[in-house]
Amino acid sequence: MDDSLTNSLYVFVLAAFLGYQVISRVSVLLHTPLMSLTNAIAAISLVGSLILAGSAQAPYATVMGAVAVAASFANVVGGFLITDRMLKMFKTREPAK
Amino acid sequence: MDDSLTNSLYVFVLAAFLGYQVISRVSVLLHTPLMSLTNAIAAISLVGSLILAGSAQAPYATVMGAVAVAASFANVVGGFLITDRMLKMFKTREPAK
Amino acid sequence: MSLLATVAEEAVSGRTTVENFIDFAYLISAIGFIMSLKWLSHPSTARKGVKAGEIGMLLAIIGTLMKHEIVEYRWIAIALVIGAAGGVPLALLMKMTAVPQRTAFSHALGALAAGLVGTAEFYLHGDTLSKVALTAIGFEVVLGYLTFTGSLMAFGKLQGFITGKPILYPGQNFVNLGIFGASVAIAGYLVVNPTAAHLFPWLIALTLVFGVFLIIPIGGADMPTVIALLNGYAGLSASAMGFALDNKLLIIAGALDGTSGLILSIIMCKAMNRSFTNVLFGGFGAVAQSKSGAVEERSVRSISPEETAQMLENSDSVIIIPGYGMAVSQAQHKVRELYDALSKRGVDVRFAIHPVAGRMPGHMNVLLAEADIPYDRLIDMDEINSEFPQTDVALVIGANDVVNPSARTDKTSPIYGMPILNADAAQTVMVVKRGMSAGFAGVENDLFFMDKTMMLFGDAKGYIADVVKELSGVHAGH
Amino acid sequence: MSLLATVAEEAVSGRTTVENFIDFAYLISAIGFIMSLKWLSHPSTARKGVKAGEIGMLLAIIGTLMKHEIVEYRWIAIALVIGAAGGVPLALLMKMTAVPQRTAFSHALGALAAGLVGTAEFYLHGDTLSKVALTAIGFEVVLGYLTFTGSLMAFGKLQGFITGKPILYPGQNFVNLGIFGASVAIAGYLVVNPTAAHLFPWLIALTLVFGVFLIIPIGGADMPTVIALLNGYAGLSASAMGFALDNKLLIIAGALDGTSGLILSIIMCKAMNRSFTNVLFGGFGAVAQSKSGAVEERSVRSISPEETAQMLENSDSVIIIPGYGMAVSQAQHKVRELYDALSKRGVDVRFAIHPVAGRMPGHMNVLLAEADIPYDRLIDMDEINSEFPQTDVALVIGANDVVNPSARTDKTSPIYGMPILNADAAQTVMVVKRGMSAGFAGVENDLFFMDKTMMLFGDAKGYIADVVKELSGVHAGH
Ligand SMILES: NC(=O)c1ccc[n+]([C@@H]2O[C@H](COP(=O)([O-])OP(=O)(O)OC[C@H]3O[C@@H](n4cnc5c(N)ncnc54)[C@H](OP(=O)(O)O)[C@@H]3O)[C@@H](O)[C@H]2O)c1
Ligand SMILES: NC(=O)c1ccc[n+]([C@@H]2O[C@H](COP(=O)([O-])OP(=O)(O)OC[C@H]3O[C@@H](n4cnc5c(N)ncnc54)[C@H](OP(=O)(O)O)[C@@H]3O)[C@@H](O)[C@H]2O)c1
Repeated sequence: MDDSLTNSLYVFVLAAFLGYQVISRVSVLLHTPLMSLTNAIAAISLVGSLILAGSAQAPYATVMGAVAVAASFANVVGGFLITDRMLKMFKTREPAK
Repeated sequence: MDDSLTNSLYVFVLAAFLGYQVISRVSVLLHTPLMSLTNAIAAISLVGSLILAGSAQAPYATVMGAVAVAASFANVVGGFLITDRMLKMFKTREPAK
Repeated sequence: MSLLATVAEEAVSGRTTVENFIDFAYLISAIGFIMSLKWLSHPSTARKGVKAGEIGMLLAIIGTLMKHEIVEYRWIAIALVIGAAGGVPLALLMKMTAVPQRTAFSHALGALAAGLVGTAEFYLHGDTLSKVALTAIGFEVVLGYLTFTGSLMAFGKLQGFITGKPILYPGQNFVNLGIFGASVAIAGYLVVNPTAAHLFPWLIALTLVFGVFLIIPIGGADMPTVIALLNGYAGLSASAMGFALDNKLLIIAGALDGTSGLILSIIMCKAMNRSFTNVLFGGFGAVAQSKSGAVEERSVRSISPEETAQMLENSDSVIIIPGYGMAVSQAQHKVRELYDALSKRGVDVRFAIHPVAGRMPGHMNVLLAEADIPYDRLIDMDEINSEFPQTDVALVIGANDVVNPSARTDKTSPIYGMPILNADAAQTVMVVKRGMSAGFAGVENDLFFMDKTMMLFGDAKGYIADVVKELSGVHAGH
Repeated sequence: MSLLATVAEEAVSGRTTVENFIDFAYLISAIGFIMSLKWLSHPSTARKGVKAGEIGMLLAIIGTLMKHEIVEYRWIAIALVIGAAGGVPLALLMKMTAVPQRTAFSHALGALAAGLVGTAEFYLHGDTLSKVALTAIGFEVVLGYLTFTGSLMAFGKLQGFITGKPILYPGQNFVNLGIFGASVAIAGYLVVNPTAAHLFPWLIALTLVFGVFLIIPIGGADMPTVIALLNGYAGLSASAMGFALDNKLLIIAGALDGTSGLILSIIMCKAMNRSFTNVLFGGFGAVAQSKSGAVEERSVRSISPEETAQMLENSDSVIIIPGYGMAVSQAQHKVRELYDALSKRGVDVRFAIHPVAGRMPGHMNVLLAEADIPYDRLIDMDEINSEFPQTDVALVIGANDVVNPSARTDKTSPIYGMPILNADAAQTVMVVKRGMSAGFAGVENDLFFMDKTMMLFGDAKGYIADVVKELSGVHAGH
């Protein structure tokens, strides 16, 4: 267990607890948007993909990185857009006609 | 901003959010015990006090450390005990007589 | 003061202002994701939540692009364009009923990215990395690749490319466990002996195969639960990437996603009154098709759209119970018209939402919201169940299991113990469905045979359309 | 696998198994504290929460004592014994009504510890520490010492050692701001020039003085809010210690405590419909005493314990509204007897709990729980307010502001906008208090002058005891 592992573990444990607290408060009404939003957030693996694709370490690595960037960026874009599209549908009052 | 500061900031921010989530769920019924429990938890400064009192760096430091240990340990003991004492009083059903 | 200290520090620690900026951007980004999920808790703040998430992601991207490791932007630019070109239509052209498939597909993409990054990292630096980083890469690669093929399988089952029926054979769990054990063993060996790189392709292959085998025995209808679980795995693999790259932002975002997936799948299991193991190894859907044969013998009462319209019109209160059938026939807009027509006549119309009606958590809410039905008319099960006895008509549209009273009474039923909507307590029950076939759980429903129940046979969309026409005075014959 | 990696690592990184154990103990300890607060959210799990916190603290202590820096255990042992000897009686012999004072006193102790550790750290290593660590020590010392004297002042005011009246003089805010500004400036200067150690005593002195001056203008009755805030400061100073020592456990525990204090003081301010600035600079209690002069002229109806007993006995439903007066006269056990006597006669008795009744958040709950009243009989304001119109008797025991209808109607009242218990909506209102003096906010209460209100003059404990005697047939004259 080196120092960086200890730090990472603290961050992970805290984030997991926080996730539990925050997500268990999401009303059932919004569980489908929740799935697509977390899907978009999990596309944070884009960060690792960008570093791989841009660091020119080896041609094969750049290609793998580029594929990873495309795949995770599709999730970022798609995830946020569809979540917003769904949420736009939720309204309290009758829409004016 | 060195690495250890960054790590500490992450931990602090996450813990503060988590604290907010957890504590805002505590029912009004238990706000007084909450105050004494967090009081006991804040006595974690005992950790720093112990290191100071035990590391024999200078006589004045040892004395200050020992005072700090006594002060924060009083809080640890007192805080947990009184919280438990209060909580023991909360009962759902009529006690058998 | 702290800023001063920071600047003073720079000279000493050798960190540049850019690096400090990146650290800062990542921290704000993490806060953005947290706020995003926090605000999603209520419809009134939910869209602000999406904004917070977008800002978080934008900061993460900007911060990363400023890193000094990144020297070559060409491939990144191309890949981003391709990604956007794929992501936009996936979001905007998709029908709302296809949300489960879309989610499965995008988990596959995300997991693939994690797997690829882990693989490249291993080949590039495997021999110099610490054991901790190697362990993290092991988690990342295993979770990534198994989620990749697993999600593709789930996608295939939901989209109908692969049979939705569970495929079962003797010794299946043994085979699966064996494959998984082998891939974990290789991963462990590689951590200790990172120079044995020739084993890495085996690790990838076994894990990919395991992902497929994992999904084969699970019925198509259990896919939503599995998708939530795979969502969790994708998050954990992003977290593992964070451990490997020592990047806190990845750890946090991944952990948030991981817990979300886990919580949702637990909620679904609970609402279906089933255990995790039952979902993962049960082959639940296999029984489904077989049981519904002997049903037709008992008699039911069936009425026409005209009669339905009349009865609805003359009632004071109606509770509509939508289910999977409303989703597949895309009847939500017609239901909206029915709601309008009845409301105009002074009938009090509400919707009873069962947590696992349909095939996704919150499925009915999204569909009805799509049809512009105000969400304060959608009432949760716990709240509305006491209202049925005072209600004139419970109108069940394409729902079945969620109104099956045997869940309350029949201990032998596979859905025994699942909380249900008490439609049977209403004065009159009407059920729109195409025939007498069973629902997801494959069990017969006594509700249909009650004296006060009318069956309204037909496709949900068509039938409701007919009722609406009746109500607006334009008769079908015209 | 991960364990293997860990052991393998050890040889490389030079970390010993003991150090790994300490890291691990600290992590579990942090989890213990989190679970502790999580379990506190409900009475049924709350005591488990205390256990979790104790285990967390025990692990923290064990882990720390194993650190290689600690070479000398004698003084530690002595200090621990003294601490325990002080802490136990402070917890077990204290009356429940003295909880606010106790809390204030223990904040003073905790803050003193933080201040001392920061001070020693500065004198020992100030010249070699990084700017970050120095900044953290600055926060720790300033927050620590100001909380120390501030809490002692709060303790003094609550215990009656110092006048509870706010002490105000012209230019007060200016003076306070000046002192605070000076101490922050010195702290900042020391971060940049840590060799100027001769300034450190000035920092300490100024901060100690600031703590005193901060509390002087605040009325004794506002102390609970201030105590919650000081609780938050104590937590933040522990967090700052964590930044200085690079100890995550301290950061987490401190942050949890810091948010708790902040949240509680915000809740209290909201429930009193006042702002933070109003509490901290308002001198609120100053107005309190002056206004209650002109009251006695209007007439009230007063009845005897006998009549009270009769009326209560003949009613179907009673809601008891306890307030500060019940706390000071320690009447909770007598109230319990009244509850028993009435319940035995078939009267439905409930308790209406206002969030800021008394002088501590949750004050009434603790007192009534102490008297063994089941907590499902204690109903929150929001829930019970709609019940008053159907209630025969609202029995107000030593409460005043929390039932003052002018909070709803009179825009000029200092408590306008504060949510109140609608005692005035009950069929009959009875108010137990000693005389006509005003409550904490110092405003007249129209409730006492309503036609349906009876005043029951007397000390709460004595009066309720008389009523109970009447009810049990043992008349006062015997
Ligand atoms: N929501 C989730 O997250 C989730 C996840 C996994 C599993 N599940 C399970 O899914 C089930 C959901 O219950 P449910 O009541 O919503 O659905 P259900 O029990 O699956 O029943 C759906 C009914 O709709 C009818 N139907 C199908 N197509 C139709 C059409 N075009 N028009 C009219 N009716 C049509 C079917 O009968 P006909 O064929 O006779 O028309 C069927 O009986 C539960 O058992 C739940 O455990 C839910
Ligand atoms: N709970 C908190 O956290 C908190 C914190 C800060 C401030 N506050 C404030 O405190 C107030 C609480 O309201 P409250 O209604 O509980 O109390 P209150 O408004 O302060 O009134 C208490 C009443 O009890 C009577 N009393 C005092 N001693 C008594 C005795 N021995 N026997 C019988 N009656 C006695 C007093 O009248 P007599 O002198 O005529 O007997 C007084 O009118 C609110 O204004 C709130 O904003 C609360």
